Amino acid sequence: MFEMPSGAEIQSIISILKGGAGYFVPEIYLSALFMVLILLDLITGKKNRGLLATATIAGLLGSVYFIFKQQTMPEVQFFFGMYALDRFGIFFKYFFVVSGVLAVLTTVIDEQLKKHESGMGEYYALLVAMVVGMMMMASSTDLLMMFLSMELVSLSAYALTGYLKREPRSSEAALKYLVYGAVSSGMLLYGFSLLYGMTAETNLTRISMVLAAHGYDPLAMILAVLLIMAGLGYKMGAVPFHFWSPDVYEGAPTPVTAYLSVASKAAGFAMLMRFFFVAVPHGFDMYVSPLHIDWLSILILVSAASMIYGNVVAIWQKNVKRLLAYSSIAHAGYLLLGIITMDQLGTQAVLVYLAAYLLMNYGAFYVVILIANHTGSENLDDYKGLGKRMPLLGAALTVFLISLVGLPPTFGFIGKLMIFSALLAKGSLFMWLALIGILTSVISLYYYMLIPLNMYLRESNTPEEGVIATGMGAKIVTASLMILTLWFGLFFQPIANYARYSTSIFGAFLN
Amino acid sequence: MDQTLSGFGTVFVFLVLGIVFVVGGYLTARMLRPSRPNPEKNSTYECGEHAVGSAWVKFNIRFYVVALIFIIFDVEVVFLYPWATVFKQLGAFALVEVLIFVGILVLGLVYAWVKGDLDWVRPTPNIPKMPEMPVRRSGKANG
Amino acid sequence: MSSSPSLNTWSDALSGFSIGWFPLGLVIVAAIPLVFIALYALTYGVYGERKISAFMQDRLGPMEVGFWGLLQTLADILKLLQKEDIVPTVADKFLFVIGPGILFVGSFLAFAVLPFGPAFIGADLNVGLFYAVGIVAIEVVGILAAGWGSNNKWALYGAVRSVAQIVSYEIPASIALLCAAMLAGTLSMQQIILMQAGPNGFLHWFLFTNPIAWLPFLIYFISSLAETNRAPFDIPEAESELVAGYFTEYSGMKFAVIFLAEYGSMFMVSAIISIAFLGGWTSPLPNIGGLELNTMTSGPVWGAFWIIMKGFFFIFVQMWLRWTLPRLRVDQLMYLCWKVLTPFSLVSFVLTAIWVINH
Amino acid sequence: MLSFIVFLPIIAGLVILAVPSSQKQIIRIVSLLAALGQGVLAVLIWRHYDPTMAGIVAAPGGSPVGSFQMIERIPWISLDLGSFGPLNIEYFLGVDGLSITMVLLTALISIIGVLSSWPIQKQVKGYFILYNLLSTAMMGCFVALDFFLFYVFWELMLLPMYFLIGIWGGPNREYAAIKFFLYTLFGSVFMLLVMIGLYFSVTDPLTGHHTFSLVAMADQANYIKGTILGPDSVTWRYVAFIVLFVGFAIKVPMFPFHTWLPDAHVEAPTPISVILAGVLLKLGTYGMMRINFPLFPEVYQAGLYVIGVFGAINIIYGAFCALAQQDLKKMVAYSSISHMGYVLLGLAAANTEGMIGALYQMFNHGTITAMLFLLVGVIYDRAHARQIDKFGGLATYMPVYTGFVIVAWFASLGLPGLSGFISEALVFVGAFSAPVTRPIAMVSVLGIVFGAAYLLWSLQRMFLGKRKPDALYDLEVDVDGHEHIHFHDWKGKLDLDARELTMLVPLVIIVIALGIYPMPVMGLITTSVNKLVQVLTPVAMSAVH
Amino acid sequence: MLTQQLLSIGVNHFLTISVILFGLGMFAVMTRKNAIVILMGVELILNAANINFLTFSKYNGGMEGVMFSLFVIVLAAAEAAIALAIVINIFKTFKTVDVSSVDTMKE
Repeated sequence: MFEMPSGAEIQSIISILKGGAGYFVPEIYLSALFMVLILLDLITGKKNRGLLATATIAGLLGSVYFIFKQQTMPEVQFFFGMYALDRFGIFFKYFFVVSGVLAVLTTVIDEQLKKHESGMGEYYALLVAMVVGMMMMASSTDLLMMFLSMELVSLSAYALTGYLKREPRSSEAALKYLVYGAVSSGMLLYGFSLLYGMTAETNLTRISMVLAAHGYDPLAMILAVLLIMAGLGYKMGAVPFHFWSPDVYEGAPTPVTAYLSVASKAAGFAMLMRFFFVAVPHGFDMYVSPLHIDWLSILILVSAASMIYGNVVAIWQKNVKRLLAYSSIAHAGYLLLGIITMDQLGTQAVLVYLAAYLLMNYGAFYVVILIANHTGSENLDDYKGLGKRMPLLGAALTVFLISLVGLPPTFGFIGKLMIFSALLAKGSLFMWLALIGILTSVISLYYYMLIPLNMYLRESNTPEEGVIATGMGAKIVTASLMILTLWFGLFFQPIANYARYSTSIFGAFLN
Repeated sequence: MDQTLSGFGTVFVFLVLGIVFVVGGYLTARMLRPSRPNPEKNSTYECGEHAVGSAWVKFNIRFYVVALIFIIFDVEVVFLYPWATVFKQLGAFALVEVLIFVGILVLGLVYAWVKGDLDWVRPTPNIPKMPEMPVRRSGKANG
Repeated sequence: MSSSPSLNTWSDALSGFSIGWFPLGLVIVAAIPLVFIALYALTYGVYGERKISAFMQDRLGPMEVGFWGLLQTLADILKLLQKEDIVPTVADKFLFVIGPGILFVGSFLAFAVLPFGPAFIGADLNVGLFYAVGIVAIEVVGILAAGWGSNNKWALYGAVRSVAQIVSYEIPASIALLCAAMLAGTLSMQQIILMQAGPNGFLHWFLFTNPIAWLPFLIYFISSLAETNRAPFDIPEAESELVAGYFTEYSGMKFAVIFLAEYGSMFMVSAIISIAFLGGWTSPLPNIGGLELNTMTSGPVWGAFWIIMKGFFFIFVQMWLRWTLPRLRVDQLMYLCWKVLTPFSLVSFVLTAIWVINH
Repeated sequence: MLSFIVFLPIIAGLVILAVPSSQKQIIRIVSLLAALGQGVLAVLIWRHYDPTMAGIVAAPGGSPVGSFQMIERIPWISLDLGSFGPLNIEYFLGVDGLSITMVLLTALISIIGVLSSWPIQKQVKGYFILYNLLSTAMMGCFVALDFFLFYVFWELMLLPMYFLIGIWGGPNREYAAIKFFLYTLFGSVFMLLVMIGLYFSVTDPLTGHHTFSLVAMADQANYIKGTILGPDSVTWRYVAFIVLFVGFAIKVPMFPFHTWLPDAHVEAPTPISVILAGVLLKLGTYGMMRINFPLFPEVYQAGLYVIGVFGAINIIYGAFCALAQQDLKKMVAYSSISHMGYVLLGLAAANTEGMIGALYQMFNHGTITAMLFLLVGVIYDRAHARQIDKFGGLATYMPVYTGFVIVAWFASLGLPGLSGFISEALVFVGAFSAPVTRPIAMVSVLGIVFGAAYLLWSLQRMFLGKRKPDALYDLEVDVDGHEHIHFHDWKGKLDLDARELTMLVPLVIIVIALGIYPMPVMGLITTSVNKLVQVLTPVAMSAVH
Repeated sequence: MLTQQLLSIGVNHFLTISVILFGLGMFAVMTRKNAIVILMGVELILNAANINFLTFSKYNGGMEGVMFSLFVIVLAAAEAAIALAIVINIFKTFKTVDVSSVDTMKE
């Protein structure tokens, strides 16, 4: 069907690949780490948890060096334009490495995983695989690469979700995650195929060039975008693609829940931004002609629905993990607000918000795990009277929750501030969206505060008293997360500036 | 392009002919053979006894594990075939690439090996209960 | 495609022949292997197996019908045609009926790429080897359909065992064939054979041109035994425990179809192994100085002779092994596949790759 | 200096964090020292304050910080926002006439609050950390001149307050705390949107960049046409004003948004009630005067009548409700609503008298209500109940206490010679002299009558006459024939003890002194209020445009 | 002859098949309760996309579509492997693969 490429062509292909490999070092390094971890697990046998965790953290931190070196490299698209090395990607690389490290830290303290009978080698390896996959999601500039990286993340995530094989909830979560994930990735793929059919290109930049040059069929376009949105929305956990998230977040091992809710979501957003900003034509013409529906209106609807649904349904939750799951749907809504603005300020706001979400959500889950270690459950009722018994953890959890609400002086507030600034900078166009955001924030306060309410304001059902001991390491991690959340709430300049620097690659594509 | 398509056109003819042969055989046999069914004759064969329970028994979980490992390996091997035809032109770089690729595969195999997923009989109590079937004497060759 | 002009002349000429829209030539091209299967299965397959096994056990085998029982198989065919076709009441009728069909069609489709000599091949696909490996796997579906459709414990167990065995051994088998493909640098059957053709006869065969090929050759041969459920890998139809495996419930013509398919596959794998490692239709005889044995024994008809003979040789070995080796247990079977053959096939793959790069 | 007064409590909080929780006395003393330090600093600020400088807004062409005093202005955050210029947030503190009184009041109430917290035994460490955090936030709100900073302090108040009510409160504290939290947050989140909107609408005339500076925002000349809250965006300016007003009104609390207050007060422990009534409510009206009105003067002018009506409703409705209360503390809480109504009325008058009256009333209400709650706390400590009906004849047995009660009650109802009188009188003078509020003022006078009614009635029921048959204390007659009363669980001194006197005496002195000679406070605020009124009048606005 | 007939099949034919496959897949996904059947529906969807890719690749030129479909096949296999593992585990725990009855966590 196709001609075999000639020797010269092959040589040029190989030289391109060789050239690109130099820009791909962090990913290669982490893939090697993945294999090293598996080998390490196989070699060391059963009693290797500490070693594995240490190796994972050390390995992940080692990758920072390579990412750092990339900062001075020229920004290029390599591997035939499939992959990009740019600031945007580097920002997310740092982000995912940090989230990976935090995931290991949360894993180490989790009692549920400690009791897990089989080894943890796969666990850490899959964790690293997810980091690689998410890095690639953030840096892919080609439909194929996007799909592959997304599947890498998804497949690892399925396995991680069902990691507690003996735990019915974990298996159930994995099944649900899998079923919804498979369907949505199928839809995403079908959308990609339509887009490919319209443009005969898979590179994002070239797709946009073709679309700009030749125009497109609006019906096919809207169909493709809808299908792609389904896939991305699933990763982001936005309404109406959220069905999986409460069950999965509740059932999965808590460190995995935290990881999914932060990192996987962020990867979805990174991909969404790259895809929609670069590939698909956009603009504000829908306000010129109301009949012209484009992806922006879809995003607006999704965002509003996510904020409302996530926050409202969270009110009735009795399980803290589930509560955080619903709240994470809401946060996806807030994040989408920043994308809707379609400008650099909005994008910057999204990155800042993600960074904030990383700290505060991880912090919250960290404390939830520590509490679950003691009480053996994540039910709100079991939080009664804990505030007195774990003073540091209680205070830290309160700070994280306040940050999730978006109250000063926390990092979460800065995230919301930037998002709303971006919205209002557009004038009164998105005022109603901002209003929804603000009103749902008030709702979120109610359910978030249920946790401190139970911890501090209610008396424990059990007669136990006295301070519950937590390990020194756990205390240090909690305290540093708390301090960082507060610190960046007051001095967010470096992160916000870095976020701005990272978003500048979209300059030409945004209006 | 034409040639390939005509090649597969021939394959299509093979397919049709194969089906025709089978169907023809069936039809011929139907014309020739007697048909005197009775309930005893039409019952499921179980060594001359009345069949106990249904054939829907649980299989050894190993079968599924084998299926899983097979899927992975098989698809990866598929990738090697196109490579095999051109790798002489591609040279050492492609060889190294493929060695990495195969290395990952081998790692997977080693992993499954060490974790005991290649052992048909595992020490863990994973042997399924088969209430419909009489207990096997030979516990090892389970399947 | 760069097939040399002398190749496939007969089959190309035939396939160009059609009456109106009806591609009669193509049908003839397809019919030839069909007839071949039928004939070979009847003669060499059934009769041969019985005779060979009889001789190995120092007895005579069928002797009554015809000279030395030569007409015995014909009588069997007539018997099968007339036999009542029993479909168990509890069976899934559709699967039960279609199972043998899939089996046979899968086996038969593989013959489409089998070169019966330099001038005749059904379809000289550029992915022929790959196609053959792939299409044979369709049998798995047929086996599963037959076993499942019978709704019989023996049948279902036989089917599941058989499927597990076939898919497992497909890994080392395909990696082993990969080595041949690497040596040849092509997947086209005819091209692979051409790479092994030459005046020195068997010295050009892959098995003898390099020091590694014996390893994939052995691996593929062992795997092919398992893929066709031949002894010592015949636990799917181990008569002492599973009656007859997945075809326990079959009788009459359906049984005959299954048998045809089985013998078809047996020949197919034997042919593939001879194509991949033993030069296919090329003559084994070398030109020794002025005595041009090779040139004399080459040509379309000689080609057909050689490839069929090579095939028959391996079938003979298969039958021989049946009476030589005891049956493997399931765990031994899997052990052999995953812990011996697969690692060694990977080793041979790497060695072959290195060898090819250096030559 | 302002930074010190703001952050002194938080430093104390950090010190307390390091003290083991068993050392309760040390914790208390550290807090007291911080509060006293605040007091000293407040006095220093007061002494350094030049009452002739107005503040409120920067003079056109003048210094960008206006005539504010004790300015501390450091760039805090500077972000590049591309086409929107840099995002500049400043750490910008300063005082003028509006805030100096509030700073003094806050410092005073903080000291009293610490003293009144002395008996608290439950989780002392946590309590004082939160208390100090609250103290910082309150003080910060009053001196912040950057909207962003103000907002941070404003929200920072919520959490400590929530826990202080929720953990150390009465039986129904959970409900009260949540209600307080939700109400106030509901008010303040919209402030965030307005704040952002204002940011994009205002530029600093000096740098040309957008700014959060309240001083720059107060000058209508700095608004850009075509922005979301620019001078031509009438609708959004109205919306923004209303949203801000509601946000502050919830804190005041103004009539339809007041329902959190009685709950919060009833459940809160005494010191928190004191802080809540003494300082937090003032933040609402202070916010209106500092932010809401100067930033949207034309909307303010258009809404005077509405504000006045709400003020009147507050006065009368609060008084009515107070009249109906059985619970002494609830009565005092409703009296607060009523008294804050006077502030609103004064603000609605939009003239110097009314404004001065309002500001003065804020200060006076702070001191008087603090006293009221302290006194309620005293009786609650002894009897563990506050039902007005359950007492009677207390004057006989607790004469000193009754004396203080009488002073406080009379100050609250505005008896001449006590500070409440002067501020209420000024408010009414202002309201009567403004044509818009005149009819409202006429109605509002009724509030004074009702106020007298509930205060005097409660006085009579609790303190005069004889012990009720179902009273909460036992009557004992000793050998000499003297009658003594005895509360069931109370081991301490029956009448006021030294600590309580330490808290009450200064307040009484202030109340009486300011009732006779109001100039120390009046003098501080007059210049600023004049300037404020000038900024708010239509003439000034037209001059600007 | 036959080849010409085969060649007269145009892009629309392929797309129609792909749409039908996609529809069948979605139908299976939405109406079926059995996890395995749902996953088979997903395979249909993936294959529908594959047909699209190959069709577009053939008619628009370029190799991207072919490459894409190759990788999709691999991923489908990987996904199937993981899916099977999870479903087996589900069956061990819940004794069913009915998605709607595997629902221990409430809203």
